[in-house]
Amino acid sequence: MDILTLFVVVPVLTVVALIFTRNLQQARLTALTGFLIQTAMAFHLVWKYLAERKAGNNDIMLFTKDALWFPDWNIHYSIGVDGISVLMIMLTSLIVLAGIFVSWKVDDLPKEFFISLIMLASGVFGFFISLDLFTMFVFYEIAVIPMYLLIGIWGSGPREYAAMKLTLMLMGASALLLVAILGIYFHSSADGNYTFNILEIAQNAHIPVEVQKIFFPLAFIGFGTIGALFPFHTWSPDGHSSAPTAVSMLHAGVLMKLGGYGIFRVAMYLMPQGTQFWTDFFLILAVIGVVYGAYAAIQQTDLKYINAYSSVSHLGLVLFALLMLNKVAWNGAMLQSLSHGFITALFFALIGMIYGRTHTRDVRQMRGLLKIIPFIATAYVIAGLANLGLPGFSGFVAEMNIFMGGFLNNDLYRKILTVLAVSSIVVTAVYILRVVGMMLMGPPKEEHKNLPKVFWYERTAIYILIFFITLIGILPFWWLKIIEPGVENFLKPFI
Amino acid sequence: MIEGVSIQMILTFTTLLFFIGLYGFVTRTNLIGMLMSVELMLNSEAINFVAINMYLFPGKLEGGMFSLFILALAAAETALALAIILQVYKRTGSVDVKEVKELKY
Amino acid sequence: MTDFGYTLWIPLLPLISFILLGLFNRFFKEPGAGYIGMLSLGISWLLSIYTAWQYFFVWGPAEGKYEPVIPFKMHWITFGENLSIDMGILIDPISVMMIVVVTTVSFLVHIYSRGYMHGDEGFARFYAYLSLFSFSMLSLVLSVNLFQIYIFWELVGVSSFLLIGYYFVKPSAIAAAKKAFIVTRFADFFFLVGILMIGYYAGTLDIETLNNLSFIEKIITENQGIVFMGLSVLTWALILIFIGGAGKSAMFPLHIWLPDAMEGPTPVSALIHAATMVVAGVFLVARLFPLYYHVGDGFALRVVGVVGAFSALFAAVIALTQEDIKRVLAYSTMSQIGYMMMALGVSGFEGHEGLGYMAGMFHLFTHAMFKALLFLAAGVIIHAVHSNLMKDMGGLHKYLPVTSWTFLIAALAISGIPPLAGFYSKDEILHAAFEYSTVMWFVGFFVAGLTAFYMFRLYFRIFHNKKTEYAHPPKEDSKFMTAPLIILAVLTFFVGWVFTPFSQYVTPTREVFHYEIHWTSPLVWGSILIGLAGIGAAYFFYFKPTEYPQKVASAFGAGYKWAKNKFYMDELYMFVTKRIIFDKISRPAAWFDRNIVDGFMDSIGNTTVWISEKIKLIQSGRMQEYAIYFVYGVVILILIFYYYNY
Amino acid sequence: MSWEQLFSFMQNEILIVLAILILMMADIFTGKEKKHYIIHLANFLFVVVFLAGLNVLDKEGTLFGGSFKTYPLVAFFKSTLMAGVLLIMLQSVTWIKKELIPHGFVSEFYILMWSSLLGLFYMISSGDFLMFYLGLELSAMPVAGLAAFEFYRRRSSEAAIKMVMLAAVSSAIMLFGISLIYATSGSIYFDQIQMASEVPLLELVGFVMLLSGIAFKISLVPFHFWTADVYEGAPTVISNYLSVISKAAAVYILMILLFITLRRYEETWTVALYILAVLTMFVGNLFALRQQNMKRFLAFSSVAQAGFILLGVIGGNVLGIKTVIYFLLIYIFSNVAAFGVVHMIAMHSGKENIKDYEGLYRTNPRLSLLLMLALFSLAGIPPVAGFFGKFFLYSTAASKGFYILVFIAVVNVTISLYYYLLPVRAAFLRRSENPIPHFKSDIYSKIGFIILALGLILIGIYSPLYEYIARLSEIL
Repeated sequence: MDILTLFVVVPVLTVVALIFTRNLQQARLTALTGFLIQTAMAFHLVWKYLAERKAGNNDIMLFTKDALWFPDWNIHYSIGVDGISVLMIMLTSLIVLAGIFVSWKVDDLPKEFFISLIMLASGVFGFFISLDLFTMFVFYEIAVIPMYLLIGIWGSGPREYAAMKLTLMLMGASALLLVAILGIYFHSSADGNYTFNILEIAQNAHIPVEVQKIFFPLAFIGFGTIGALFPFHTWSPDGHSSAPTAVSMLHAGVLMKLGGYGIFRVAMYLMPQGTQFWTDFFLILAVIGVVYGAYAAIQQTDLKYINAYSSVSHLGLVLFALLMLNKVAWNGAMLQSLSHGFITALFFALIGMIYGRTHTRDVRQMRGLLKIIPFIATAYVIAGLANLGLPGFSGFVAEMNIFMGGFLNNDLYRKILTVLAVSSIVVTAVYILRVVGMMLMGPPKEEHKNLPKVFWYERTAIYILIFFITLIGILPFWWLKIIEPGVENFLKPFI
Repeated sequence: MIEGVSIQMILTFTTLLFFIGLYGFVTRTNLIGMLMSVELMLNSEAINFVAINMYLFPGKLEGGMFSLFILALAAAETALALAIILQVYKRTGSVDVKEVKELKY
Repeated sequence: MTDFGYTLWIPLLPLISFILLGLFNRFFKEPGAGYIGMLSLGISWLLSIYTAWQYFFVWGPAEGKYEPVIPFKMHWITFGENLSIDMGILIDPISVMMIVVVTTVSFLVHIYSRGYMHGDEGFARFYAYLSLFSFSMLSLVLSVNLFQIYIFWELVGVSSFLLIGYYFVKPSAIAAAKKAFIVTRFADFFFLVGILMIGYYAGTLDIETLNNLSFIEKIITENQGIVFMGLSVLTWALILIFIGGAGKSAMFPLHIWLPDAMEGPTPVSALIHAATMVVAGVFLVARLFPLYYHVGDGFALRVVGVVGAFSALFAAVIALTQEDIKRVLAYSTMSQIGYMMMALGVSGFEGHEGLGYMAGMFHLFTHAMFKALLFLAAGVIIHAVHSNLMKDMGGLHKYLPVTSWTFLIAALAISGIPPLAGFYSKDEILHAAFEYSTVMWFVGFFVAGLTAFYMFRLYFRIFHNKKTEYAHPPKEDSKFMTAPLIILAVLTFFVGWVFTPFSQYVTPTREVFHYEIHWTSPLVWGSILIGLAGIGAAYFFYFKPTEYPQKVASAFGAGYKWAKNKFYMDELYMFVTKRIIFDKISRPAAWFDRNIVDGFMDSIGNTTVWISEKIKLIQSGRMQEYAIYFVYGVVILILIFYYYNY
Repeated sequence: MSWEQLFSFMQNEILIVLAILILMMADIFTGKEKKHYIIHLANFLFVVVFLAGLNVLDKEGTLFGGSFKTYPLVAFFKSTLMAGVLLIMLQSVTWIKKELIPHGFVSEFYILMWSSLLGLFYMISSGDFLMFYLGLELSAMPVAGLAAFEFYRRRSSEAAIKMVMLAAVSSAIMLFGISLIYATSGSIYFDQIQMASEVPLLELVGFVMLLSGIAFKISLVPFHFWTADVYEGAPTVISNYLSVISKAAAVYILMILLFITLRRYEETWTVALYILAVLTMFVGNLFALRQQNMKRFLAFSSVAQAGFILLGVIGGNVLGIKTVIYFLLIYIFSNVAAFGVVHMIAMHSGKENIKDYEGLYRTNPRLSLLLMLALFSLAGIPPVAGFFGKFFLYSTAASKGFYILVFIAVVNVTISLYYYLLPVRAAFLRRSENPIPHFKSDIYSKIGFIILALGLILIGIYSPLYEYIARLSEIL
């Protein structure tokens, strides 16, 4: 079996193994084993990818594999990766791994929890390796649905409402996406030999401009909704706040990246003229998302809401960068996807740990946690600093690429929007420091004096995430080297 | 072929019969009355088929055969419907159509 | 040619110390952590001194000009052909001067903290932060790339945040830390936009390229047409960059964080908020001085000068009225930095015209010494008295003799009394200002007087004035604390005339020129006299407890009240942030999101359910109605068919 | 027409009749206490019929001068329907044991159901309107009888009377339409009607009436009103049968009529189907939205599903046929599974409301999982089969350029997802003070459920099945 298919097969096997587990202990060990293998495979993939590129392989996609699935519709199981997907796969493995550590103590239906979590992950993996629109869509939806159960069963607060809202909004968006995919498919070639294969469609470049103008916004909004595009982001605050920790991590960390990734891979690559026609409009939405998300975050009192809005703001930057249509900005978008993945996963992990101890997520109810649980609190400060774009952490390099990319456009319109987007860094500082000041600093509360210290599995999760946040922050050029060929290839239709 | 009666007249008649049946179906309150109305409609079609066969396509048999089958099925239908009406009567104590609206919305 | 490769270790050593102390925080107990910090900074300091000696004396100016050296440089992020973020080390006169300043003060502060922070539970953490700051600050001043400056700019900002909020249990410290970070972050936003503009319009961020005269010429002509409000984009970019610098250097109106930053431990105030980080803005302008001078006929530079002069005056006036000794020093710092900015603003470029620049840099150098000294002395006092307020002090001269004497030296220096350090630099600034415009000179002159007055107000009220009864007799109990005071006092005493003329080392063009103080000039005498006058007035008012201060204060009435309340700047900011940003933007945004955007999404669902509820009556359960609908359906279909076929 | 032809072309029908006869005989010779042996016998017989049916998949030919046609596609479809009936029969064992045996009848159930199936077979194999009409009536009347099977319950009688009366009116209206078509074309054979060239108004009226008659069976809006009432009142097994088997057959014949006989009106019926599809989807979904009773809920869901099916029909060619048949296959599995779970729960606990399902997963995990799979399949969520079926339906509509229709459909999928998640929510997310207690299904149901679960997962992913249908569908 080829190394990419394994990314779908191993989770499925893990799920099968999980079915036979009897208790929490077995379930988590099985899940952990499965994902350790998965993570090892992810690193192996990165390594092989680098080796392949070094050997002079300049294909758009590497390790491609193609099997006819539904000949009648020319649907293939077609897979392949470039640097971007490789990194996304790595991100996913690491976050799920961290998520498994964080959910070490799921007491209710542990087996089912891990099964859903890993199902979700396999959907995400499948999405990242797919080159065929149909397969991609299938995996996308596979990734969305376990979410309902994960939030609904193991969530907190108005979990049923949140789960329902999230599912419906995402499925509604995928409805748009579906129409767009069909639109692309039925215009994909001149001779009636329609195809779902992304590379072939792009090569044919046959979709008429008028058609692109119609279907680009559908695809953009379809993917944009999961990428928290304003005003279709409202599922995310409710969804994140109700979801259990590992799910928030995975969702904000990985699933929301599907949006930007999909826009990059599908909407823009296949419909370049449509992109150019609509980019001005969607830029406004993206910038509104960036600024408005940040401002809305200032007022929140629930930690998860703060981070949900922060995600709206930061993922707005991804969309913003993608719409800038140049290499620097796109590099930034990809880095931001990675960086936000790690940072926000770290955030949600920490929030989960804090919530598990204090049983509240209201920042006004907590004080002086730095004194009581110094490790977690310090990690929270680090996450906060990374989130507000402090150099040395991943957020900074990503944002700087995005801002610079945005500014490198010739027209004033984009420059002004860039400046507006840059202004969000100040607001980000405000809401991050507000939380740090209110919750972590100050004299500790009496009733919180005896909270348990950090456990080893929590510590492991935190270390994994922080390590990668700093790694990206300190060695951006290494990561950019992996990202760049992909970006360049996908930028070709625009040059 | 009946002398002095054109196909139009017959069709007009059967159409009238059909709509009378339909009207009866929606206005009767008695289940058996409704059943009779349905029979009326079916009969109008039976006449229809025979007449069309006779007047328009005299060389063929289909219409006539069709009407025979219609009659047979109408009988079967009536039997079944009556049996069920009987059951309704047993359960509700009446054959009024207003009694059978428990399942709704 | 000398190999400056070892200079890489100057910032790296503190970094190593930070990583050690940060990651393995738990394993380091009190003295160990301190010694690691001291050791790394000590080596850095030696290396810096060695570098300076190598650069200025061994290597020396070639044909009257110092050549820059770039011993190390790498592309960190590449944006385009010439446009990239580089990490590297640029050795040139001002960076060498800066590393000397930074390592010296930092090293002394590391030593001092060993005594000051004695017994604090976060001892290792404190040293970790100090190391982080030293690393960032050193990297900042050694930057080869404008973006590198920005990167370390942010890092010094965050170290400042961490150190101000070091006593994180204290609400006022938290508030001050947040304020410092957010205000500087706000300024950094402009800085970043400025960098982006430079990046786009100049096409490179490399400092050496940017300061190249022919390159400047080229970009000016290239971007001539792009004008906004009568100023070219490059001018705007420089103004934006200066706003960034102003934020960090606490220039009006972005100064409000600095006084509050005094909530941090006093060694921190000495290091960050007096000697090094706050002058980063000055350094930034100096770094890009050729650009500032040439672009747009120096308009941006004029802005720098005016803002500097105003801030100097503004802060001096406030300093007159403050009661908290650290706040007096903070306002004094702000005032002195304003001075430096003014010096840069009035400076020319070639040869002797570069006097202002040279003077500004010199003042930065000397100011670092005496202001650090003042703060460290203040630290001793606070340590001894356990209070920041002057009303709790008085007559400390006999309890804290070393402190008293060193404080006096520093006070004299800042007042511009020869032959102490401050005199030379201040005099040169006034000289340059006079050549530029009389108004500027007068502001500087007046501020010099005010400075002398408030410094000696401070000195007299702390060490003389009334005899206060102390619960515990104050004493200087740690050698670690007094030793740095003495060293700094010595430095304060000597650096002035040792390094005069400073134009041998630092000039805008890196070409040395000779400058001498004209002892006969009325300007020199004027500045000495105004200093003495200030000291005299302070003696008159404060040497003994008198009624005069009260009377004068009431005579100024509203003016005094305004100055005492810092001209209500804090309240204004509070109004803007709380009333406008929080209440008028953020809250509506959050409300809008929950109710309008989300409400709309919810209402889609609710409407569907509502419709579903409304149409349920159709399914009435009456089969006759069903038949009627059936017929309707047939009729409508027939109509549709009819319409489409006929 | 030789005997061999008769036996091979009509093998399914003849075997069913034989099976019916055998069952009748057996019923006579079994005593009242041994009635449950009939169950085994019936299941055995039907399995035999089903397996034998697989043997004649490749036969092609006509009987009775074109009245009866068989070809691989229809043979396959018959097997599909038989598979569906078999699955329903497996589920019905519990019901028969619990409700029918005490009242002394067993074989009647099988006989009536098979007769109805026989009617459907004749209907889909028909080559003329007479055979079509006979098949239709033969399929409808036994079901009305079945609906009244729980004669001791008032609702069962109500369902039956509604069904029989409305079916009678509908077939009367349809018949009137057929007579008009006969009047204008002079033939009742599908092939010959197709030849006629001009389009008189009368024929259009006739056609609409015909269409509405079939629409009644498929339960398209506004001809669907009987659906929910009958499904709710009738025994669950019968609702199940009505919702899948009889609906699927009606869809099949609708396609044959539209694509072959009424090809001339393609533009017109496209518009009509467009409108019907939109109405059906919306009305079905909006009504399903607030249902509390699971059976009624599934009834409206199956109304909505009919709307989706029209998306494929509107494709109007080979593409339409293959996607629709593929979807029908999946739909049979999904709906039979959903009804099966509802049925099983109703049998063991007497509870039918969504609220009663709260906490179901914790007591009956496997049943809940099957319910979830079935509902997700109905909603069209991968990797369950329903997604593939629906996706191809959309593609078919999109291939004709009906993007807006596809859009409306996917919006409706979102609405439908909401209500499909309600039972899932009850079963998985909620906990209850007194959940439905754990119970064990009998062996027949278990086999049925396992087949259903496997089918739901595999039919979609296993593409050769689709390719097989596609190959068979090249009949146009």
